[in-house]
Amino acid sequence: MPHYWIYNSDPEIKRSMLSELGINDTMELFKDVPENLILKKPLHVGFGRYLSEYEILRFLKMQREKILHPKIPPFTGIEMCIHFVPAVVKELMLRNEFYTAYTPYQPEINQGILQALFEYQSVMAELYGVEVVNASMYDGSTALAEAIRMAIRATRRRKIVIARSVSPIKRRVVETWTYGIGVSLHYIGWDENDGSVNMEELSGKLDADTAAVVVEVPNVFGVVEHRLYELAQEVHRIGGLLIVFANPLALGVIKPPGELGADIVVGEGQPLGLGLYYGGSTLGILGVRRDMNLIRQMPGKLVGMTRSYLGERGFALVLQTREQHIRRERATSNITTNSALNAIAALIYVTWLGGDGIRKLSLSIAARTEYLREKIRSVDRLQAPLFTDALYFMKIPIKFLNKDCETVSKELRRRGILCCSDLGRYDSELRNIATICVTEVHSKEDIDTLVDALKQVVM
Amino acid sequence: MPHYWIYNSDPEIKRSMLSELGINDTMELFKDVPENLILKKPLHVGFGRYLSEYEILRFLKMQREKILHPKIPPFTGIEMCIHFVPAVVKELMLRNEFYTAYTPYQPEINQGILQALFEYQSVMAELYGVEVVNASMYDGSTALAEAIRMAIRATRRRKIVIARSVSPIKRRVVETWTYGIGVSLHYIGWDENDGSVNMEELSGKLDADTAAVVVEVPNVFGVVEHRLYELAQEVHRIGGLLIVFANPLALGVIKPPGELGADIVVGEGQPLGLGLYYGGSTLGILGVRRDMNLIRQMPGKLVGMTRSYLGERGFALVLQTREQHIRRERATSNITTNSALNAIAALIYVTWLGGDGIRKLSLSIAARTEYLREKIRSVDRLQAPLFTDALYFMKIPIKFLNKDCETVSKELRRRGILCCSDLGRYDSELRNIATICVTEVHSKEDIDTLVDALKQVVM
Amino acid sequence: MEWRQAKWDEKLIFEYPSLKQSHIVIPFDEEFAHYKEKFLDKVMKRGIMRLNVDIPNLSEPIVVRHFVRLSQQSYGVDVGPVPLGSCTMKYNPKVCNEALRVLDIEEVHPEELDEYVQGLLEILYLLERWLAEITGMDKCSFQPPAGAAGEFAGALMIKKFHEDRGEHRDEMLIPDSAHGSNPASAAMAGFKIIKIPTSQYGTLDLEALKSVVSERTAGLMLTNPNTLGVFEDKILEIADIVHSAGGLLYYDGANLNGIIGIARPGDMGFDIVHLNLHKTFGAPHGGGGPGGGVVCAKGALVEYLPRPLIAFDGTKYYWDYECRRCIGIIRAYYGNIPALIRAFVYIAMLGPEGLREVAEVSVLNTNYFIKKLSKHQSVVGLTHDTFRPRKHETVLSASQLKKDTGVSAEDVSKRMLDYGIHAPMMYFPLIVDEALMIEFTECEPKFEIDRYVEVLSKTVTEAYRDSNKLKCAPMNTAISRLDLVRANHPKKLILSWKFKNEIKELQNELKHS
Amino acid sequence: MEWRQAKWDEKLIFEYPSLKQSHIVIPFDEEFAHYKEKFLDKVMKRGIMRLNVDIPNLSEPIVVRHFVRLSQQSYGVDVGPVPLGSCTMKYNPKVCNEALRVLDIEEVHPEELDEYVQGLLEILYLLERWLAEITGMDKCSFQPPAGAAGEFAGALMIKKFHEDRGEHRDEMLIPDSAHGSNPASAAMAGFKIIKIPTSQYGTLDLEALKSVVSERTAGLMLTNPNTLGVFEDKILEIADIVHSAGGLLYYDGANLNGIIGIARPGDMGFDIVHLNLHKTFGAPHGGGGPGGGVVCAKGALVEYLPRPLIAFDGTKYYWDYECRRCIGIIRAYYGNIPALIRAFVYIAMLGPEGLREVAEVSVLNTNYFIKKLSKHQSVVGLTHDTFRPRKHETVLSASQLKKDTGVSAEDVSKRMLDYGIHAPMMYFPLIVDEALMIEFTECEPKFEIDRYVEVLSKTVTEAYRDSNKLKCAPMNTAISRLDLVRANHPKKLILSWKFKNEIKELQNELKHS
Ligand SMILES: Cc1ncc(COP(=O)(O)O)c(C=O)c1O
Ligand SMILES: Cc1ncc(COP(=O)(O)O)c(C=O)c1O
Repeated sequence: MPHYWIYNSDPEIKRSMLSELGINDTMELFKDVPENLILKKPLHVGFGRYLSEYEILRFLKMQREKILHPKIPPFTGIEMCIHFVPAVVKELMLRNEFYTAYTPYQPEINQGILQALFEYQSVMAELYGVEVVNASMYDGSTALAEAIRMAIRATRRRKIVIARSVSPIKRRVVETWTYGIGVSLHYIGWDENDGSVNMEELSGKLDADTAAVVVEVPNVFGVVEHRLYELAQEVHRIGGLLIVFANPLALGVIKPPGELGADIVVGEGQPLGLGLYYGGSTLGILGVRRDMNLIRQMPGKLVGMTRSYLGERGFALVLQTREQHIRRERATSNITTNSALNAIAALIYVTWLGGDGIRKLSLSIAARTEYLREKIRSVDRLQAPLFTDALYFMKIPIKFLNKDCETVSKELRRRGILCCSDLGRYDSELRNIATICVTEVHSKEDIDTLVDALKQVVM
Repeated sequence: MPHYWIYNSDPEIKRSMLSELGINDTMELFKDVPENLILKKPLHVGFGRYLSEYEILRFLKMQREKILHPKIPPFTGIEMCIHFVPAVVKELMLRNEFYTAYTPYQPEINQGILQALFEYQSVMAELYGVEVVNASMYDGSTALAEAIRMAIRATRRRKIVIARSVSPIKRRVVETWTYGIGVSLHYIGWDENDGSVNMEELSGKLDADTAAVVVEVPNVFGVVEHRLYELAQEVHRIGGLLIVFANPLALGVIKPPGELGADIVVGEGQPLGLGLYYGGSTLGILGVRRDMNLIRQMPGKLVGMTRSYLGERGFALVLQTREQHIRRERATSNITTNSALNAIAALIYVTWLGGDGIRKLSLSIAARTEYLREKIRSVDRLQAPLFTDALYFMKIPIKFLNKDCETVSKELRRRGILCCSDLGRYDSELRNIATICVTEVHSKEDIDTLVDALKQVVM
Repeated sequence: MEWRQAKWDEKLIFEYPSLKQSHIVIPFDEEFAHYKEKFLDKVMKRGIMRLNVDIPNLSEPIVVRHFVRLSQQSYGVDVGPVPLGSCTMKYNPKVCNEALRVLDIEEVHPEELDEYVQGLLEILYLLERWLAEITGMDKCSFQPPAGAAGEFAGALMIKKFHEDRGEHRDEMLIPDSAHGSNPASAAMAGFKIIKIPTSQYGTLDLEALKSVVSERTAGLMLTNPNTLGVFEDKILEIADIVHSAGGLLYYDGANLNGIIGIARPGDMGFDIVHLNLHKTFGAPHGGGGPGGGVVCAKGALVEYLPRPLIAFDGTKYYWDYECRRCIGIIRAYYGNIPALIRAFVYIAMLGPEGLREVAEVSVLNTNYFIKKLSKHQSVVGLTHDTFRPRKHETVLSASQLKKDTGVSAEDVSKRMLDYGIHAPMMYFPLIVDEALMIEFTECEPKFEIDRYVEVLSKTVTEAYRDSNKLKCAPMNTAISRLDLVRANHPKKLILSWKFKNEIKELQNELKHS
Repeated sequence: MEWRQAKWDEKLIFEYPSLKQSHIVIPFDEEFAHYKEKFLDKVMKRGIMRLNVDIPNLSEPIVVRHFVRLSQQSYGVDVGPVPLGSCTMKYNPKVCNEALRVLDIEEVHPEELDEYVQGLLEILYLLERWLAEITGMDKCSFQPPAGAAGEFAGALMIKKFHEDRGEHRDEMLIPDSAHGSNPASAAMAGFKIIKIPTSQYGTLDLEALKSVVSERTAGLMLTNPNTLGVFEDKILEIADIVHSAGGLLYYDGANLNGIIGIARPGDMGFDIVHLNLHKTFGAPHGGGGPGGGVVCAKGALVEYLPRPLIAFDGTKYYWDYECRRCIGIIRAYYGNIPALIRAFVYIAMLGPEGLREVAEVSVLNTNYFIKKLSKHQSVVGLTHDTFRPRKHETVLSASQLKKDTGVSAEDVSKRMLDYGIHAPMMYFPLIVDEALMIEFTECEPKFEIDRYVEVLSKTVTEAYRDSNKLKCAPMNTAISRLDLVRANHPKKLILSWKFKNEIKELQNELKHS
């Protein structure tokens, strides 16, 4: 049956095309499909007929009624916290030339996307303090997994040391991505006072087979690892690499990992102008310092600046020999489709903020964290914040002493507040520990409302 | 205080610009403003400080909670009924090059908008059965007022005969627009059986001073005037003009007024892909048959097709000497800003539907009208439909016999149904008469729900 | 490297190969299949059935491409500077688009009962208060769909005001520098237009004014700063002269950007003010419209404002239709709501400090431009008192250039397009020969103004060196210079696809050229 | 008249004049002013305070223009046909954008409790059922962010499946025509890749397959129709051979568009299937991504799917995390939600008939194109069994052309760009010399295919007449042919703005060229 998206589904057009082919029925073009494979009944999908736009939108509005938003912005966030997305980002992402384009394999006709991706690579390199960032990965978690695989290739070693204070969700993704290729993952704990990596334990784990050490900044507890420099020194001494997963918004106020010695930097780009969208899609950031060995081991696409034969400046995908479509089973990764449009969104956001705007935004979030830290102390029956000497950014960790975390978060939710996912859900050692996430969207009143509600609920 | 929309509000930039001017303070540029006129206190506007995007949007979300939509699509509609707006229209209207452009006074750099407006003029000319439609008026009501003023200029006569079955809102607009320039408006009634213009009464009103006769199709009762041809003959006999206000969506199934003898056609473009937006902004359609005298008297902009000096086909504004910026007090109208973007939206919608799609849509609405007509008869205590022999399109008129119309509509609204604005509000002779509007958005179930509710409410 | 606009030899939709049918899907259509015949029978019986609508049937993807391609051949503020004087082509903040989406009023019917749209009415109420405050007026009506309609409403108010007092005043005073819509609007309300000349200082000639005010004077329509960008510094005297004669003062708000937050028309003595939301308050122009107008009034004139007015009774917001002396309604329903919401957001975001910044920077931009330009070249420059600072805009004259080289203001404008920069407004106001009217608004950054100066200066230099280059311009736009004489020729006029013969003739010409 | 792409000599953002400060407004910022110092003290004490982020500070209007200009120099399906083979660049329905807006889930947190997002979960549940039905699988997981990630998940599932049975199977069989991501994914899961040749008929060489299957065979990864656009008509035998040897069958769903609604991978014997929502189901490619992947499985393999899975207990929808044998999670949270919603809307709009129409028309388009092209010229044409109908796509070889004229597939592609038409996919699959891979999808209208034939034929003619023209192409795009050798030269590589010296060197070169 003809449909208005499909011009050639019109019976007359179809007939004229079939007659060009000298056949009567499109199904003759399927005569090589074994008869018994041809579906005899219509598929049981959709609503059994063509829907009009109006009908589907009306259906979705009904569904929307069954999506109940919390009364104030959410405070949860193991992998992602709520952030603001400016209108410019949403509007420009929807430029038809951007969002309906394919990967720019024909650079001459897609300079716009290529320049934007080059700019993306550049602003991220600046933020993370490295020279090279690729043109995007799927999300932070898979970017981390790829970074680890990359470290293994680059060092030809097979041992990975990961801080247990790296978020347990990412740790589980890493486990999947390193499954069955003979890689051993070793975990190290945290300092009970300041929540940062336990340096002693770390030193004990490092050896000549160690490919890389992995830490997160701020870590799952919201603690800013402040000894990256020492850490890098230690790792480099044994010839390993330091992989730092960092929240880009923290990098407005704290030194970038690249500057402190990280060899590979990784991040989740969602805080930079991407909506939550129930978890996806987001943006994996992955970069390295300028080292040809590392660059050659990078997964994903890279855009380079070059010239045309007529002497104009231009941009193109480069070092494609690393990639699956050329190197196949010896490629640095299988990644094909990535997150280019989200990368452009992040670029737009960062450009909108400006370097100084990022600093201001980071500091504003930091200030909220300080406020919450102070405020939360007033809640009894909580160990809050979990580490007294820590430097927190965006999150404050709390531990429930008399109540079950799941119960508390359900009770809060009933009051219209989304907070305090139990970290124990992903790592049983973290049971009854939760983090409270505060960002630029939270007002003082929001934070006070949460704290008051918590008081009542843990009573 | 510097703001991120205003680059030059940056103190350093400002300073450098001021120094170019050899002054210290921008206020020196206002030294010609009498001191006592300079505001001494900040204006009492906004929220007293810069708001962030997030804050204003959060505020608007709060306001949204205080906008309560009916449970099913509204059935009211004196000047406009609810219609569906496809996503293509909304997306393409927001192409930055379109919506942020000015009137295309420089045609070479704005061919896109000009071609689109030429196409708009063409599809509307086709729909209304005339050769010329201008590049848009504000809305249907003001377009009608301008059409009447135009007829007065073209005929140099000062008497206008308007059917009382033209919507009372439009009639009141016409009264304002003809205030105090010595124009006399004469009203004529309707045929009690079929709701169309009372031809006898009309004949009695026509004379050598009659500039124009004005009718609406379908009229305020939803009745399709079916004697336009005879009407045109009568009007033309006395040397007057026939002005027909027509709903463009009716013109998919009924003959266009231009074909039946209308000299000036007018319409409200809102049914063609424009949202309701609480009444505005919409689109005034105004056209004439191909007659240089009429064309020269048209208000508003006209786009013509021409060539460049290098022999390319192109488009430009034409016959600008009619307009205010050239003819000033002798201009055919004062209109400057019009509804170009809404015209483009309507064009996109019509192109999306296709000529055959318009026919199908019109017919689908007509079918609903028939269904409602049949269904409404089952409601007691109503005169419904008001005229038994009428041909209805999109609306069915009903008269409340035992209850007050306002009471009924309030009661319906309480049940989540928006229906039945009292026409008497705008013309006391129409008291307790209302119309029920059904369009492509209403399902059978919706209509049944309304009729059931009506039954209960008028009991 | 040169700028080039996209160029698509894009067909008209009528030139696309049409399908016999449209395959659009209409909601719930089959539910009513049975009733179609019924209707068709009736239409047929009445002999008014339509058989064909001659518009092509395409598919959605084709439609999308057509308009994307057309858009690439257009130019708005989001593409580059559009410093058209008098138009206040400022940046249209994206948050305003988002605001409209968030409010979700696309399906809100204007006949909705007030109590169900309190959230919306509250916004309109606040906006009304803010606009009254900004203008120094008592009350505003949202009825006018644009500025010119506001003028017309104002003219009617003036008319009715005098009539109600039994006075016969049929003359409207309007400066010769005024925008064409002012005399046009006044004429539509039945006034006779008395033109007041502009003095050498670029302001209203006071002596001339005094000499024409009389008991027939209904009012004076003025914009301040005026269309030369000059502030009418004698405004209090002007007001006095008009008021003393029993006339009223109308303020054309199109130029408010030059003084917003710094001075108020109400304080200057104006009785009625219109605002152009699509100029001063950042609503988009949409390639011509829709915009949004507002008309405000002071004192006794409030009664004359078009109805309904937004009101608040202490607990509820509502539309007040009460009309004892009002001029009625000038359009259906309340106003151009989307433009109103945009203006609300615009003002809310900027607040008092921001609005003042708007005026300051827009004026700074103008004067910086004038100074900078005068350093680069001296052929194209100010007329009228060159020592006076300009406000939101300035008007240059290319008349010396024309005398020297034969190159007109139009040629200069067309050549500027070749640099990917939008041309100035040309030939307005009428009192300046070969006028080039330029308004950067507060939004243009210094470096764009510098570039504008550079391009304009380069163009002037080119005019002396190789005037032909300017006569042939533009070359880098989607199309080269259009033959407007042909376009307007009565025998060759093509106003729609229905002008088949004329189109055929044109195509033939093109083939042979 | 020639097409020209827009050309802006657009600066990099770093080249714009930066303000010293950003004047962005941060929500509620002053409320926390007091706490900023506290934080800064602590950071300072730890010696890790950042002082500067070297990214320019601009204003919003400048940012908007920059990206609008960049966009005009890009080309997607909404601009014109992008018949890149293997990419299924179909129209992205606008209603899907609107659907995302209407659902209003931008601020829905993935850690929201199931009971508060029932409306969303129901959509995902329905989608999962539909995708299982379309593929003939039992259950689907939304985890994979794209197709390649689906392959990787599938490879891990195969690995774990065999391991759980104590079998040591370390060889993955993959045709030589396969997409590069297949061997790459299998290798990532630790498999050895065994390449299976393609027969002269364009299908898998069965004898070769038989000769390599063994007790080490973990599985076979296949796409059907394959990358030549040919349907593997011996698929049931293939499945038998692999299954009999104890291996599993993996279906690369990238080419599903050629048979959707007509035949199902599940019925062909496949055990695991991935889908690319951004190909078959109309989600946009976004200039490279994000897309959306789905991985589905049958029978015993369901247990191995990555978790969580969407589930329904008769009253409530919920995420089922239960994982006895599953491979774990392959990314954070549930999936690329926006792509999933788009796919839901896409399927809902089309229903069973529409999906079948998709396959029929996409296949009709391919074969019509092949026929039409062969009538116009015979140099560039099919390799492999030319009598077999192709499905969603076709692969042509320009190797004869290259021999005759020296003009390569790349030159042909570049020249096609000059007509405002997007080039084919080049040099894939690897088994075809000078490959040009073309896929129109169901969305391209006949007249665009005709034009494509015309342009391609014209290009071939030009190659014989004036091959230089093709070597110099493109000329009408925003930029002319890029020097990719320089781009990749290790000493000249420029990967970010931080490659200051290399950029300086390049700029010098440009100045002197
Ligand atoms: C000075 C002046 N007055 C009035 C108007 C008319 O306003 P509108 O276009 O909104 O009708 C304009 C618009 O160009 C103007 O520049
Ligand atoms: C045949 C084939 N398989 C797999 C893939 C990989 O899919 P994705 O790009 O979604 O990772 C592609 C994408 O180009 C493809 O064409």
